[in-house]
Amino acid sequence: MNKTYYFLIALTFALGFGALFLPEKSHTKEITPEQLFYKMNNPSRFVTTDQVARLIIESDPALLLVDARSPDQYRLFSLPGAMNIPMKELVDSNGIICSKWVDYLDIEGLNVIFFSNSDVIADQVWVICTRHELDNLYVMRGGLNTWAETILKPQKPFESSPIEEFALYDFRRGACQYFGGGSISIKSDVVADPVPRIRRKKKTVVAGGC
Amino acid sequence: MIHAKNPRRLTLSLIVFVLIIIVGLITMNKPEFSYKNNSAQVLKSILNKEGELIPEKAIFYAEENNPSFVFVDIRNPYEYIKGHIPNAINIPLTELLSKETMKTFDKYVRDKTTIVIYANTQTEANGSWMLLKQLGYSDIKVLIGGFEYYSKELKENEKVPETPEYFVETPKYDFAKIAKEASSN
Amino acid sequence: MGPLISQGYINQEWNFVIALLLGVAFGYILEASGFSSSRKLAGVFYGYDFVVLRVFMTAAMVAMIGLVYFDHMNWIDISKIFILPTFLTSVIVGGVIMGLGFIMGGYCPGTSFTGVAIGKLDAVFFTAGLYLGIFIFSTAFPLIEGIYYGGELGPVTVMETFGISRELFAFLFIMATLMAFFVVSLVQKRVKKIEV
Amino acid sequence: MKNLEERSKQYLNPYFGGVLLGLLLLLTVYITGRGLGATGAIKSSIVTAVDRVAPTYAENQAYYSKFLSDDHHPMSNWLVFETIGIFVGAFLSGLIAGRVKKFRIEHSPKITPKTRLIFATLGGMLFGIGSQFGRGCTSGAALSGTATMATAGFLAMMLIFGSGYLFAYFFRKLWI
Repeated sequence: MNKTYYFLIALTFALGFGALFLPEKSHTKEITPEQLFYKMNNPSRFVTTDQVARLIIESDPALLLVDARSPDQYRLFSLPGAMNIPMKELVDSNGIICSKWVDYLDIEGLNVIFFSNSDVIADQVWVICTRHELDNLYVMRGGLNTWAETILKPQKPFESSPIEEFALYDFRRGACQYFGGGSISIKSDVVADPVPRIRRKKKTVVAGGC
Repeated sequence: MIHAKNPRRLTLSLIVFVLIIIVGLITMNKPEFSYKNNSAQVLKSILNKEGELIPEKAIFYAEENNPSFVFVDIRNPYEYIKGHIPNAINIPLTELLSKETMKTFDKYVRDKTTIVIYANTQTEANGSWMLLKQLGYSDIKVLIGGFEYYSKELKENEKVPETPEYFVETPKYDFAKIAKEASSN
Repeated sequence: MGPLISQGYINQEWNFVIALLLGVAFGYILEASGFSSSRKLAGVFYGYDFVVLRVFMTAAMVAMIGLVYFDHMNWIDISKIFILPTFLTSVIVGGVIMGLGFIMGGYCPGTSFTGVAIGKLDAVFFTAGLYLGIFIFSTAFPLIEGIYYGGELGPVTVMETFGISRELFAFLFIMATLMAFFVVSLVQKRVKKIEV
Repeated sequence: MKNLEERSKQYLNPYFGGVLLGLLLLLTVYITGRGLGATGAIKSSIVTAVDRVAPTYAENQAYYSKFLSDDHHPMSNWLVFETIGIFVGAFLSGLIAGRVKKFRIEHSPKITPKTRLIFATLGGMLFGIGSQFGRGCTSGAALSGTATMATAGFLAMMLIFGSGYLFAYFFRKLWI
């Protein structure tokens, strides 16, 4: 045998052996911390209660409301059509968002709005979901406390207020009528089972063939 | 017909392959930031509330200038100048991941100083706090209630009510009841 | 970075040009390695010529270890490459049939094309047989659908099946390959030479 | 000069061929995200032909309709172009090495050319059927599959060669 082959065998062996010492690499779907930071600083991730009310009234098909509070609180009151993803049960023990939630959240073209009593828990859920490559996520500013103050109990503006405030007040009055009527009966005991959604197709993976 | 016996080209091709890999390994750019904690760990520390600092304690620490706590104001410099927690340092949000900030934070970590992030509200500081937590800073807290509550507290200097206002996630109202009222009106 | 096309680094219009170029290189290497000769190919089963095993195993080894390193260097996103889905029943039936076809025909599809290209009549017939076989399969598909979809495991990798890391598998594969080369060279010395 | 000319007539050193093929496979995966293949093109052309002759049948039959869609012609497929490339590349190589000749049949001296052709066709037919079950042939499933560490590819490789050895005894007259 040609002597060169000994060298080649050694080289191949070294390649394989070297591979064993490569540091471990995680393959979970995540965006980088820089990307997360960038998305975090984008103020448009917050939506107001008025915007949410309008979307619900218009019954926007691309809207998914997610109640991040506990199931008990969800059962007592929630926004119409909202599904419940309790923050406690968001991720599995490996730190990956449970696939039962991903099936709802990771749908092309769907806008997901998180809310809680205020906006802290919703924001925490937002950060975790955004880290895991989910897109089009929003947080309702002020949460249900603000919802109650603005939509359910709109405050009449002062006489001297600009005309826009009155327009907003009129809208809120209308919204109040709308939500006052039906919201209690909606999905009062169904936990996390809103309209059936299609599972998103993975488009990044190429299709094969011989 | 026979195969070429001379392995010269074979050697050459294999060496080129190895060289590509070696060059690749050398020039590999290490990501500047990487997550040290996975989401399960982060969620756990959120749920057990170990990273939260209530304003009463914050006032206490800030006034006595406790060296084991440093307050980091992540609002913009203008707001910072208008008013801030005594002895707080200002790192505007946009600078959070800059080299200098990281150096500063690393110094605090070495000194075992607890970093307390705050902004006007807890939500405003929440993202930065969670990001740093995920980057592996364990001794980092967020001021609940934010500077809004803190400054108000200072001004009024009153006794704290039963359920303090800064626990924003406690429902302020009986939503179901209000909704019913709204429909009856 | 990679895969370039699915990540959008290369325009879809260039897709087919690239396919053609890669095909040319593929055909060239196959032919130049001697894969256009059916008797050379069949030699691997009788021990007089192990070119198939040598080329095949070396190629698999190089590509495999390359992917391991490329993945580590972030040159390729390994989660985005196509992993052949495993249908256990189907692949067992298919593998056995293919082995039988290999020993009878002396070619496999890719090599038969190279045989056709340099004018081997048996390769032409083999290719015609391929058409016939796929046509038969497609037409009889409703009858054999059960086998085709049998034992579905999804796109699993050997790491998941054996529960070992990618790097360890690559290392073991290299070891096995080097061993195989050694054994094969011993066998070839003992078997009567056949000139093809 | 004479040495070089002589060498061009030789086959490549098999390991050299292997390294080249491996690098090519790596490049293919790097660019396209999947491996090389061969039978896919034949499948595409059969689907096209059947669709041309009997469109309603093709649409209603489960296997054909899998590869038919309105916005995408089955022949405008990555693998079809790749297969055309295989022919061109092999022809080039054969031309350089002087291996391109008019039709000839390669067979063991123990059998007639006719027997060889019959078995070649039969073998091709079996390989065609098998490649559909295996979802790829030697290059598509076994080689690319093993390189990307797909269990199916690894299994296919073991099974193709394993069953080849298993049946080798019965067909020895064809080759030795």
